[in-house]
Amino acid sequence: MNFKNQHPVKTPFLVATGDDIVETDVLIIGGGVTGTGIARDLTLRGLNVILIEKSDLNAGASGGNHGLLHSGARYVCSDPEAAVECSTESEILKKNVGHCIEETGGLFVAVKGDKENYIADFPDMCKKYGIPSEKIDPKEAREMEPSLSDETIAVYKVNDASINPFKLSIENINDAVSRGACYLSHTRIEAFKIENKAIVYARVRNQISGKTHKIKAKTYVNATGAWAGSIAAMAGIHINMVFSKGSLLVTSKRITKRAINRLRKPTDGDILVPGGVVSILGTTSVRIKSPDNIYPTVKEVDYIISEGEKMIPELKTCRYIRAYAGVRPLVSMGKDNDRDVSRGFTLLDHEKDQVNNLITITGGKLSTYRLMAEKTSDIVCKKHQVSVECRTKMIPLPSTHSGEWSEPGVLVNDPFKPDTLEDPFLCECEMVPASAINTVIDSIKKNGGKPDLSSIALRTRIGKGPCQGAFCSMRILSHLYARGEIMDQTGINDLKYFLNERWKGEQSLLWGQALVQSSLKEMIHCGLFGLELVKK
Amino acid sequence: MKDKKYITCDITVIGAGFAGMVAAARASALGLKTVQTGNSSHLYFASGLFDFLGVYPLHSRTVLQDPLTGLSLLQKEMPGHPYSKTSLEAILKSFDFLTRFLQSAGLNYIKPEKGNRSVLTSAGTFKPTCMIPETISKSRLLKNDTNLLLVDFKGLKGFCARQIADILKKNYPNILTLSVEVPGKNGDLNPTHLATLFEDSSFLKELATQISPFLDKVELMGIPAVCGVNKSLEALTRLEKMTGLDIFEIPMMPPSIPGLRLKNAFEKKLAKNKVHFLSQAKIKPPRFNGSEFVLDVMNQNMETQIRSRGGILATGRFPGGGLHAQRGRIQETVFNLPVYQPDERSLWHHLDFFEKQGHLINTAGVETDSVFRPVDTHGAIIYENLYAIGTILAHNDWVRLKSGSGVSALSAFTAVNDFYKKSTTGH
Amino acid sequence: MKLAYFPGCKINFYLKDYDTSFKSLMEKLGVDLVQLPFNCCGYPARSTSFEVSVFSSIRNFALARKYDLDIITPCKCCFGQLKYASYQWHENKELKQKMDCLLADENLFWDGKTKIKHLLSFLYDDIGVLEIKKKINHKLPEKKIVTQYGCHALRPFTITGFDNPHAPQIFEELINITGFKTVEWSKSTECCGNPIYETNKNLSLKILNSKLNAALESGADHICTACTHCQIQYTDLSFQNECQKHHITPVLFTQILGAALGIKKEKLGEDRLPIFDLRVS
Amino acid sequence: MFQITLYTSLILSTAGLLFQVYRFQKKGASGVPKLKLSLNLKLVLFNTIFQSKLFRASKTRWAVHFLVLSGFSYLVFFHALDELTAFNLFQYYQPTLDPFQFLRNFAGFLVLAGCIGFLFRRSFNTRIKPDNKLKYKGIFSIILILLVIGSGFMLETVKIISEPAFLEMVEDYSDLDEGTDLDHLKIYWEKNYHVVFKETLLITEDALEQGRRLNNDYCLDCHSKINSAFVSKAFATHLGKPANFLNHYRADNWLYPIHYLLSFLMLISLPFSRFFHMLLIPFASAQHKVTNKHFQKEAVFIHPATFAACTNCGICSEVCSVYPNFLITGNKQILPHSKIESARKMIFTGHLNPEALNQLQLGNDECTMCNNCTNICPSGIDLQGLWKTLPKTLHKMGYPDNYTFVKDKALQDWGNKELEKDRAAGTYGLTQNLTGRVYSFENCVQCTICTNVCPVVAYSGNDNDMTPQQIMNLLRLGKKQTAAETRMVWNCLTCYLCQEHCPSEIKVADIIIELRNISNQTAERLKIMTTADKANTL
Repeated sequence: MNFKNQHPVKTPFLVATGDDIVETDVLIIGGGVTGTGIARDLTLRGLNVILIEKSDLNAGASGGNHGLLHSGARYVCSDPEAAVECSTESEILKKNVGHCIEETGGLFVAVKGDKENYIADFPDMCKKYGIPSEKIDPKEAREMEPSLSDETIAVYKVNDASINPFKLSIENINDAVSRGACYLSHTRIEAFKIENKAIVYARVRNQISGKTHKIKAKTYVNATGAWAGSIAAMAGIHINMVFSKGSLLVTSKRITKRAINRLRKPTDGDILVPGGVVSILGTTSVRIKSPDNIYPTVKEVDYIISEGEKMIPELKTCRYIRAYAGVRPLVSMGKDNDRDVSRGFTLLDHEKDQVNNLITITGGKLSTYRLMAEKTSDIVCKKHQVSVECRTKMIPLPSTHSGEWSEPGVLVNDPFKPDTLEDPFLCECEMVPASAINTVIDSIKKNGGKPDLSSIALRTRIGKGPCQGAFCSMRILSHLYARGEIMDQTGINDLKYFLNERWKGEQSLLWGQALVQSSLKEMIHCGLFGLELVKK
Repeated sequence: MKDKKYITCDITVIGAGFAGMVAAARASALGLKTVQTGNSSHLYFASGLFDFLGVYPLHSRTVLQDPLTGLSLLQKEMPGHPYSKTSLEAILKSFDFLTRFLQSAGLNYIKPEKGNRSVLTSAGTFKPTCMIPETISKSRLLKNDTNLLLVDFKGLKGFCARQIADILKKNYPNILTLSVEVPGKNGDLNPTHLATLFEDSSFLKELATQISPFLDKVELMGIPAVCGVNKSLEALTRLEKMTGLDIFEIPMMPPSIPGLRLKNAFEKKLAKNKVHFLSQAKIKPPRFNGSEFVLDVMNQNMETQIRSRGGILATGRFPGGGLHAQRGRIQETVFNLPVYQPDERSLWHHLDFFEKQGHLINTAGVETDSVFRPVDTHGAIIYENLYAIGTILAHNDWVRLKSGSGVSALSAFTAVNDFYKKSTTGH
Repeated sequence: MKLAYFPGCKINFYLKDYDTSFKSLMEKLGVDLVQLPFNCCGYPARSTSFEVSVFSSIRNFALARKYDLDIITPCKCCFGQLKYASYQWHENKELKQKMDCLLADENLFWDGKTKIKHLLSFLYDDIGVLEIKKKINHKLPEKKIVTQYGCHALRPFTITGFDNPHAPQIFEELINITGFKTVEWSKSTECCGNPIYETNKNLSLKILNSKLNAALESGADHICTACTHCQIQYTDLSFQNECQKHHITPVLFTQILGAALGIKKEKLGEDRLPIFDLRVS
Repeated sequence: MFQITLYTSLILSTAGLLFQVYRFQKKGASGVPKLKLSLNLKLVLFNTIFQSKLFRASKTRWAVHFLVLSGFSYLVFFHALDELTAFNLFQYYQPTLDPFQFLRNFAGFLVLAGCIGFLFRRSFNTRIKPDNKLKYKGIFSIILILLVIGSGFMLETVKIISEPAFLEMVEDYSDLDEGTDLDHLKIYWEKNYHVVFKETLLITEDALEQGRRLNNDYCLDCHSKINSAFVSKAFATHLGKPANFLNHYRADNWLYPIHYLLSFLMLISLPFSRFFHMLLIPFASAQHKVTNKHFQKEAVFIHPATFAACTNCGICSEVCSVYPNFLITGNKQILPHSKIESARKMIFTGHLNPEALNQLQLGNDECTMCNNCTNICPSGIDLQGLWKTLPKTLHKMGYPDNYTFVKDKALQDWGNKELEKDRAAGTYGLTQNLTGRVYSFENCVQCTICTNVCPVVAYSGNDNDMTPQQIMNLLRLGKKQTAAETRMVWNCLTCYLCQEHCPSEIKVADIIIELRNISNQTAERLKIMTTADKANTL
């Protein structure tokens, strides 16, 4: 493949061995959209940055959301402040990270039985907060989106868009790395060394090699989202975190052209966002105790579908590919209903908590990730006495090819004729060719990561199609072995881990054709290969 | 008015998977006039290995060295399991029949021996099984210190010699690997196309010359299971002669060539035995008029009506379409028979894909009496001459127990025999 | 028995022998063939327009219906297409309505009652192998022969209902009664390559070659066809070298059976195998 | 005067013929390898004299042709060229003697009847509704024949009634002077030969008897009974009053040059009008038809002169195998009689409107080479040979077939947003719409069995790009146009192995065929778009 826009990627300046102390300006903890956004923001301002992530990019809420770039209309009634933030941010993002965004437009749809006064207030509220909306005749709306229910009673058009959070993080970190940042995946904070109201260094451990080393930074940014509380606790600070699980379903095809919101007070199962060739239906809000090991349950799935089908009847019968869940990290203000807690972000400078060089950023929304990064970086710069203005507002985020494969059906946008002959598709569902896998492998290795099924899956569409890894997992594993990327028996466990991760996303919605597909998967991987018998 | 066609026969086999094929084979061998419907392509998913019982109890997560020890325990603990309905003798008889039938169709299988065999798979794991094609049989020669050469083919996705070697390195340190480029084929190489090449003598010669420089000290060779389609053993023997080595095949993921060989063997032999095969035919819900089944076949362009005294349901599970799962319930698709199943969907699957007990949904299916006639919840026979065989049977998580082919062969054999006995004694 | 003869477009220009021998064979078997002003079966138009292809077929059916005749064709392609069209006509109401209107413009109508038979299925189902066997008075020499089934008759089975699409038998049974011996080969149900002869000759040739190789491996002397297109493919001048290279001669089923039934050689067409003249009785 | 016009028209006609021959030769030599085709003498003979092929094709047409041809041949031979033929053959020959007088009238009558038959038939539509342009094609020649014959009959009529002519003849061939004898003769001629005299003559039995005697003496040698000139006589007896007027102005004298000038006009127009087919049909029939073997050797040469023999009769289109295609698509260029017209224009004038060329290419692509048109063509033209050679010519001119077009077209042009937008539109009529409905392909379980059984994938090597199940995936990913453009879609043998094997029973082959429809139709739309641009710039 001939790739355009190839960026020279610098080799990381850090070679982490033994107990060496590595020094840097800022250590960012957490590789979600906020963390990678801060990394890019700070490197643009000329600071040295290391970003560590305990697993890999977008492992938390950044990877477990709709991918909806809110116009703000959803929050006009419940949280006007957030609404305005969303509105201005989405305009900036559309300008600067256009390649991660599809400007789908959005509809707010009310069906029979929805509260009349909410519908009546909606246009005025939008006007009041400067969020563009336009009333549309339900008939006309059904022509625009034929799958809308025939019980639709009111429709408003807004400027929603869909955003690919994976591509966003990959591109942000790629850009940061090209400006001298260092990204360490699978690296977990073990402890902070605190002296004189400040963190001296952080001891971190590489999850794969098991080695530890120390990172000494002037400032530490805790951008770990749902895990912000536990990181802060390491520095002896208590943050009262509340975790709210949201589950989402992915359909096998794109049902609507636009993002569809239910025109009512935000609650469960009322958004359907198109993402490439699929649509994503969500969400729920369930209070949970820990942000680890979350997955959608059968009950949640059924509930989301029963809510969603009121707006779009097709959701009852269509095929679902997978379900996933994300955790909204909310800083508790003592309210009972999670939906009432502000979706605005929380930025804490822990100077007040006697730790001068730790900042925590959590909460917020995907739509406002840039603003969160900007505000956080502002504090960091103030601490460093750097007086450079934030530049992410102006400088567009470059698009690199290793980020491209996170989008569905990329290959087929390019003239593929001359290439496909000698470049077999390793993932047939999403048509990811061997050359793309190789590109991604190289990119992972350059960032010091280990190319395995999960890390490749994070950066490409493999395993995300209807077969959910049944065929591509084995093909890519063989490919990795053939290239010598794996040289021991860890491949089997890697395969099992990958399949299990995929499984968590499908087990709650296996019926009809999806069950056929998963049965086939079990026949191959358990029936023939007997993977369930392989012990770690 | 569509063309209307009437067929009268002794027995109709609904389904052309492994169980359906065995049933049709048995029925035609007994001289019954047989009609078969279904889609034989599902045999592409068959590994070509005939399992008996590989793992029991499931939570032990260990391979049974001898299936008989597992069997006696299973028969005691799981009275609903198909194996518990019959004796060991019947199982062995059905395997014996199968071997002979396939032999007559030109496909050689090695008869069961005491204890399970373990067959190397393309994932680098060993699969416990009972009967294997002769082309795979030499994997038994693999000992811990064997100098084994593994060959893979560039472009054959999902099979990598290095992968198997790396995974087995600990126990089998002397594995060498070789990657062969197939002349004229760059890019994707599909198993069937490669397998067809193996029947070409010039290709074999070319392959042998490519391999020969690497054969120093090599004692045994493993190749992916793509060695020929119709004359696999012949091709393998020719290659063995050319290289002077013992060679065995390594089964890989579907589309599986050993499965294709089974499909071809069954189809050809059954056609010769005058089994009337209606490919991909859809059946309307059948009627039973007291003495015979009336099956209206929707054959798109013509309406065929089959009248048969007996019916054999071998439609398989979800992939075969025998069972269909709606969001909350599992149904049997042809006769709408009662399906034994977990109470609600949240019990269908575990959160862990590799859960040691297996997923509960895999025990769902049709419950039967001792000759595999479906019964209702009270244990009463639903139709006198209707049998359900193969993977559709309840209480048999065949994927985890590694009991698929055994149960299929046994149930098919038993059901047809029972029908035959009844129809000849005039019962 | 009276049947409407649907020769198909190619037979007259490309394969006159097939036409001649088919007619003689039918005469011998006591079948009256009626020639109607049929048009193209519609198969070539499958590539460009679904509607055109179906209409072409339906128009032929309507013509045959006018004379209350069933159709017989020696071409597998035409057979498949006519079957396919009748299926679509039955299934697709909108299509049926449109076809009816178009037919009405020409004072034609079709009620779906016309049946379409291929030469082989007609011999096998309507006349019967035993019946034909009785009439055979010239046993042919025991030459080894492989059969070329022809895709469009065989598949999709649910539409054509011709024979078991994976392991067909009727062709073999019909040949074996003549004295010729059929041998098994792996490619009897595979395509001959003719459909892409015009657009991708290279690939068409490769496919033909692979078939000939397989036939050679099976030890056959001849390839037998019962389809205009398949025979054209094997006898095509630019491909003929390939057949000669493999020492395999393509023969028409009608000529074989005709010779076995004792039809005079002049009535079997100009291009015959010499073995037909050396009948072993 | 007569001589001058005769020779002028002869020269003009010959020059015209020579010009046509030159034109054919020039067009014929345009680099096509010539193939020796032996002469088909039998066909020439039968088809020229008896019009055997026309007889087979259409009895009514044959009848009118035969009437005109036989009558006219007689007239040319024994009437126009009587000085060369009749006078030499028959010593007693006189145009006014029977049987010549009768035969002339009879022949003229045949031609008249034939011509009226022509016009009559044309006013009714045949099965192939010809465009009005075709309806009036060659009408000039028919009118001209009618005029020539009509003027001939008129000439004869005015001669019959002419008093001055009678008097001249009396002067030349008798010794009668003014007087009773002459009056008797006049009475006899008025009664029996229908001459119209200015003065009124008293008719008595005796006078008639006298006249009859005189007639026997002087006239009977040269003038048979006028009854045999049945057409002219009918005119003459029903002429009434204008007769005197015509006699006064000597209509017989001035109608004569009109008659021969019209005849000369026919002669001149011979190489340029419909009359020419009389010469070209023997030429076209003379050539043996191209056979299958010639095609396979790729050595085909159709002499351009043979296309000119086409008379646009449309009989070929009536038997055309792909006539139903025309009924649905409406592209007239599917039909052979339209195709040959366009091909003729293209070859002889060298330029044809791009849109017309495009239509011609598209129409010709539908031809199934059934040879029906060649078989039936009354002119004996090797139509099939022409259809077979046409694509090459068109390709050279920049009008490739759809397959080549798709293969050579850059993807960017193909993925034209306009097209992507209205991909549902622009298909001819109904489809199964398998590619537009997700449920027809979403059940794919990615098992690749379809790919594994596909002979195209097996043997194509580098000739193919996507595999069947990748096409299904392209559709699922919403890339219908891209899928339609893959080589797989065009290489597909439509052998249905994939569909028969699919465990999910997806209609793989039907989907691929539908994609090929889309591809074909997109190609056609693209071609029409680009040719419309070309036409505008011209």
